[in-house]
Amino acid sequence: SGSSDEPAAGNETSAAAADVSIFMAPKFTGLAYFEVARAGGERAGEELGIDFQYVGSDEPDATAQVQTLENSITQKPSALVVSAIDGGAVSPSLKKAMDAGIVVVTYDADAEVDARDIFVNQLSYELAASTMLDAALLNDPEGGKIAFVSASPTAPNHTAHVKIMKELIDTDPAYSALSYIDTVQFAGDDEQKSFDIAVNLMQDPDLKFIISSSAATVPAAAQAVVAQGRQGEVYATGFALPSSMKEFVADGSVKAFALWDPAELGYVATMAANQLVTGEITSEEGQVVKAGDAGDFTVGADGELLYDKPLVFTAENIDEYDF
Amino acid sequence: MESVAHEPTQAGESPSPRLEIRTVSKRFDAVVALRDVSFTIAPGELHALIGENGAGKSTLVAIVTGLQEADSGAVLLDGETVQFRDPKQARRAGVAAVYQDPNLFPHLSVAENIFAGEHPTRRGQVDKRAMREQATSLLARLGFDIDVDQAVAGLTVAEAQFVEIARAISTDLKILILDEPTSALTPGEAVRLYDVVARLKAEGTSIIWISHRMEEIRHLADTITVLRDGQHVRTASADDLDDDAMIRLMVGRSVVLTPVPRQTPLGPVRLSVRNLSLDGVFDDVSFDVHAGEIVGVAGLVGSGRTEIARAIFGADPAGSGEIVVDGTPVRALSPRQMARRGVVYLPEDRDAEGVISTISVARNIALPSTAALSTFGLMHPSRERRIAREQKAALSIKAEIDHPVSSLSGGNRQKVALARWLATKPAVLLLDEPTHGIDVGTKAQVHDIMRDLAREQGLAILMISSDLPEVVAVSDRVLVMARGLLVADLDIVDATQEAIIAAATRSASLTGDVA
Amino acid sequence: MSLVRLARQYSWELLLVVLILAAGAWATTLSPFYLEAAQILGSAQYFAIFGILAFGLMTVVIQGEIDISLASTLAVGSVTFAQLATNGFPVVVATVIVLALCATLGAINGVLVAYANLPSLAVTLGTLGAYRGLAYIIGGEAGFTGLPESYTYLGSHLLGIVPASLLVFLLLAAATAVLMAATPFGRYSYAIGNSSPASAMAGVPVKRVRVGAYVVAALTAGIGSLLWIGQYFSARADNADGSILFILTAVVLGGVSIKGGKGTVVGVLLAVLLLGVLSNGMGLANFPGSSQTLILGALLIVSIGLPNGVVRLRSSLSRRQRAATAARLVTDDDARARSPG
Amino acid sequence: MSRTGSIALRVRFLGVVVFLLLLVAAFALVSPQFLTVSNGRTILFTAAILVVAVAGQTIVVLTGNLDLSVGSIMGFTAYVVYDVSSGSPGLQAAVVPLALVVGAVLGWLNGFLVAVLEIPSIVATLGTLAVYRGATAVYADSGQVTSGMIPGWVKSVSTGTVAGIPYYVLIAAAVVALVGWVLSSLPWGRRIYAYGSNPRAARFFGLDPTRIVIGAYVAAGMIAALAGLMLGGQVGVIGSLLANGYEIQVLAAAVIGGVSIWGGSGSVVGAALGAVVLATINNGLVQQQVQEYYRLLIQGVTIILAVGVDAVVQRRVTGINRRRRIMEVAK
Ligand SMILES: Nc1ncnc2c1ncn2[C@@H]1O[C@H](COP(=O)(O)OP(=O)(O)OP(=O)(O)O)[C@@H](O)[C@H]1O
Ligand SMILES: Nc1ncnc2c1ncn2[C@@H]1O[C@H](COP(=O)(O)OP(=O)(O)OP(=O)(O)O)[C@@H](O)[C@H]1O
Ligand SMILES: [Mg+2]
Ligand SMILES: [Mg+2]
Repeated sequence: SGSSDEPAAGNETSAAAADVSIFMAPKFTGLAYFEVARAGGERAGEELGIDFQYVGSDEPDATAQVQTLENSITQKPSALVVSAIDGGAVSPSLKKAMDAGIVVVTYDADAEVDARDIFVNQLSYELAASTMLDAALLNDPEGGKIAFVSASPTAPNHTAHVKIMKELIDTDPAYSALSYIDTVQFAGDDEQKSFDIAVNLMQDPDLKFIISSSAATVPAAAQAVVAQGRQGEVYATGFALPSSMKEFVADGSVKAFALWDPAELGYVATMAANQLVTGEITSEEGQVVKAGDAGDFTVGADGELLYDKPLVFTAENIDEYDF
Repeated sequence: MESVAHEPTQAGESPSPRLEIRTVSKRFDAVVALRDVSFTIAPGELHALIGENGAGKSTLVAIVTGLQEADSGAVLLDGETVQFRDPKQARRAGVAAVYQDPNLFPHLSVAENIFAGEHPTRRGQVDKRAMREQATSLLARLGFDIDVDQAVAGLTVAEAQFVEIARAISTDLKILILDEPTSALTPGEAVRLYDVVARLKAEGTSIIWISHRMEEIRHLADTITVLRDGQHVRTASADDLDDDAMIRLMVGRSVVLTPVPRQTPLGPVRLSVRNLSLDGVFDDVSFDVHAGEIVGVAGLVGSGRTEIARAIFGADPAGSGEIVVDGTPVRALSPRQMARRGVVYLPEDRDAEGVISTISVARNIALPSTAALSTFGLMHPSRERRIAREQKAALSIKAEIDHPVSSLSGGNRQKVALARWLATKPAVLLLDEPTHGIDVGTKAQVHDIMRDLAREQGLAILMISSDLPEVVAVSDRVLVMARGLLVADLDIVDATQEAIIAAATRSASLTGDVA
Repeated sequence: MSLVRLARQYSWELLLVVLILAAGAWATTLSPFYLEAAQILGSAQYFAIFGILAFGLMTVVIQGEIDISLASTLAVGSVTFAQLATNGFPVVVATVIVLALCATLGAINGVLVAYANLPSLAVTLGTLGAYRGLAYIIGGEAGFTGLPESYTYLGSHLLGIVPASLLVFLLLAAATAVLMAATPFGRYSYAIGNSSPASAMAGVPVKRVRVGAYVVAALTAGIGSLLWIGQYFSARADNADGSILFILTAVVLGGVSIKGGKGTVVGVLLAVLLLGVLSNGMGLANFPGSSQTLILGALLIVSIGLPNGVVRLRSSLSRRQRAATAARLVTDDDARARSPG
Repeated sequence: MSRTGSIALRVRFLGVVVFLLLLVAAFALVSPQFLTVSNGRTILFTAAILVVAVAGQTIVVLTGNLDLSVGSIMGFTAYVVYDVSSGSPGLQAAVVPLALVVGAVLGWLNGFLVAVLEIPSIVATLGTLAVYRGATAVYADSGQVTSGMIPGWVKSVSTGTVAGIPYYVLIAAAVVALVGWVLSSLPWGRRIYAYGSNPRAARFFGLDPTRIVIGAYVAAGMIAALAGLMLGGQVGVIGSLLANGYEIQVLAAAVIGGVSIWGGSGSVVGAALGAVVLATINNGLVQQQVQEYYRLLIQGVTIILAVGVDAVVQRRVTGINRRRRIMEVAK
């Protein structure tokens, strides 16, 4: 992308690791998922001996994130690692950062393509969709009717996931046992709303699965299943932190759900940012990011780096994870 | 703190006073409300407390009942110093007051208003039955039969006043203080209150009675104390003071309401009201007011006088009927439109509706003229202030025009309320109790202003007043209303106080025929 | 003498100036990046939109009412503007349509409050949701990005180092100041805020003026939405969701009485600056978001509560003192009251 | 001998009931499974926590004030109490008293700001909304309380039923009954109504405004804390944003339930029905598979309709009142 020749300008001063500073900005602070990713970023920072800062507002609001970014740009860090709460709204600020010679890496949720150097994508939308459907079938191989719950109509990844899941069910014979309710409900990453929506959805006697890409929604929906005494009849699944789901897996009300390792995602994103800063790589297709024990990753088209390590959690493996 | 001493009391002179006010002083910033006031009240005595507006009467009530604290001095009840924390504590000690402004809870029932703060309880719960029964019997004692379960919001001012009185007499009393209790009552209702007071007196309760009504004081009082500018002027037996003496003591000069015969003939009809009706409020009211004429409207409180004025002014939805101003029929849609046609109204409740108390005198005076004072959407502050200064001079308002109206005395606030309308050069003035709660000195001034407006400037004035001497002294003609009907139209030569009362009450007993 | 009175009349504004200076000094010590004109101006533009809405909300609050639906109105404006842009409307036409639409939404609030006599908090609680829903219906789920340059001019243009949005903000501050201080609308607004029945009795067109305030407020939201598009190059139905709390904070901190009748544009302007300086400084020092929330909340409480607290404390102290020495001092007090002064 | 005051209240209250019935009828027409016992239970179940929260809010609103910090109190209490108690079985048994203490303290601070420092309640609780939320986040330090940290008995209460009725519904009913009884039958409750009806008159009656207002906020804080515990137990995972923005729902329920924003009138049962109305709308729309943003629209319009009906009823009542008076005099 546009800034491929710019890191050179910023690089002259960043020969020593101590001069490198990387700011990580989640969508907003206080959400467990991002805190786990932060831990990964911090680990990378320590390994590299660089300055790592975690910045953000506790308001789930695009304007708040823009102010965070603007304040960050003023401090001229070497790189920004950002999960965009609103890809459109934060892109002007990210472009401004790139113009100022700051490396921009997005993770978890992308901004516009020309507003960042690299997007570390946890999971391609296709893989995310099929992983969630697979997890659903692990809960009950006989299939059944699905209700989708997203965070908001404006969350691009959630919207894409749902769209692809619908397509897969419609076209892929592997998922022919599944059907879905066309209307998507929105719970705004809010536990209480998720719970209420799940309870109301369960009034449909044919409902088998509640699937959500929101890590706040899945445990609340699982709790709703328990509250309604519908264990074994309805399953809440999708993406969630294992720590929030252990109970349900233990009592069998959820048999499988998915995620990736957010800590490692944060780690990889921070590593990629550092290597862009030091000039080891550019954002060109084919470049390889060496992310320590997480492995090597190749930059794809449009600066997209696919992390693509889905984890499916079941009773067998859930105790191996501590996030 | 509280006194528990009980001694046998008898009406008349008693060596040991029931209540003693001893060198009480109270100051509000620069204003000295009370200065070294001392006097005593004997058991079973009706003690009238009089003085001009702002003399400090209500402040004294507030201090005695624990609403405010004196800066210095002491209050002694049965010989012991008392300093009540709040009115509730005062009531427990046998001192209760009906304050000047009504203080009730509009959403709550009559019964609850009487007992709020001191509900009868049974096993910790409010005993609603007992409350209802006691409330009913208290009101019955006052000769009032209203449903104690209804919300106070629906009551008339007079009814509300009786609820307050019922509340005050709901405990065994040593002293009952009534601060202008009859200002909102009709003569008939006032008489009922006189009876109650007489009965309480006979039971040994001392009464402090505050009023601006001379005839009432002459009729009731055993002893009279006069305050002036926060200072005690004199305490004397009622027999020793005649009206003139009282007024002289209050204002330092003698003021009498005397009619001023008109010199000029009446002009053409400026306001003509035909068959005005509002369902359930007033019915088929017709009258004319000429240029240069002051028409008094008398009647019992609640007879619909204020409602008619408000309907003409467009403040309340009008019913059916016709209003003609200077020959042009108009529909009273809103105060704004009526004001534009030259009909203006000075409301009964001056502080709630007559002025905007937190903004300055100048802006208050200019408010109805705002549109005229602006060009291309911008105000002209200099013209605004000029108008204010003109009116201040014309009505001799004692205040800086930049000060908020809230810092003015009652009489001056009333003048500001009037000044705003005069600045718009109106044709018809509707005045609702224009001198309510105003002291005699200012009252006479207001009367002079009214005469001047009518006779010199040709305004048509409709004056609603419950003060019969005033009605008789100021009006050229008197309309009498009773329960929504116009029952008499008396020329001033026939309009004696007796004739007016007769008209107002006679028709009240004939209501069956009409309804 | 008149200086003292002026100082007393504008004591709140003076306090805010002092607070701003203090906050600026604090920000300077917090971060080496703070004290730089371009930085300060650049960060200020992100308060411009909410500042503008604060002026609008102020006109409503001075009349003793409230409008918590403003942020939703802004969202309707931004998605409509973007929708029109996508459909190739000329920017001028689109601007007029957006402002007209926002004014209509404001008028609906105003009519419900003024003519139907409904409590404004409840009405705008309703339209807060209803207008947000409308924004989704107009803007669709995903929203808009990549808007043509002509549409983003107002929010993104720089005049030297001064962002155009900041100029719009100052311009609107001046316009609102004139509106409130020197027009019949302003005179009427303060009167209504003090007492609407008394204003009606004085021939003030209360209902129309009320509706006017809601329209003015909604227009500021409309202008805010035009700036929004320029600043964020995108429009979504959830734009500015939840920001009404911040806007209300600015209005209240600016010395506008929530009960109506009191408040100045200068006060609100200063409050916006204060909030801007504080969050800019804390942001540059990478304070965690939750601490910032905590500090701004505490600032609101302390600045509004402290003056009352001091008065309460002083009066209770003096009362206690008086009570303790009452008996002995009766005569002394009298002497003092008598002495000329 | 008509009793206009109580009639007014009853009519207002009936307004909510009628509205709820209309709503139910409308949904029942379009959806066969709406009008079932199990769905009715579901609606009550999803309403339960809001019912509890709005019961507390009602007390404050009756005094003519507001508590915007209700969601923050819920979140703070749920997070802190469950987090603190997670280690110790003794504390786990005592989460309710613990929460009540926390709620009382937070509510007291609100009351102190409003009654003693005389900050308008909307401003004061706007401030504490931020402060309590910020404090939760600072305390949580990016962590979360997971299902395993919540006492088992709480979880079983949150899911349990007796005779087919969820415990939560019973708790909500008990809270409403208790608050309703306190407000209508205890002197303290009557003082709340009196104060809210005319705060200026209160001191003439020896009612101490400070104590009344602080008392109302303390009670509301304690009830909010209980609602927070219930919510935490229900959703199982508690982050620092739990119940963020809940104040809007609570206010909406109170307004729909006919509690006058300006104080002095309204009932806790009405407010609870307001919460049920909201739950019914959510339930019906989710089942009808109506898109989320129509829900915003419909809820908004409902609120306006509710206050509209309220205003009309009230005007009617005062109209009748006035005429009756005149007629009585004429008789
Ligand atoms: N709370 C207050 N703050 C400031 N000044 C006050 C206050 N209360 C009374 N005053 C002033 O104290 C003086 C005495 O007022 P007070 O109400 O006792 O008079 P009053 O004799 O009852 O008059 P009126 O006949 O009008 O009722 C007046 O100058 C009044 O303006
Ligand atoms: N609430 C108040 N705060 C401060 N000053 C007040 C207040 N009320 C009245 N005053 C002042 O107290 C003074 C005395 O009031 P008072 O009622 O005695 O006036 P007045 O000259 O008798 O007027 P009028 O006879 O026309 O009513 C006035 O100067 C008035 O401005
Ligand atoms: Mg006087
Ligand atoms: Mg008085």
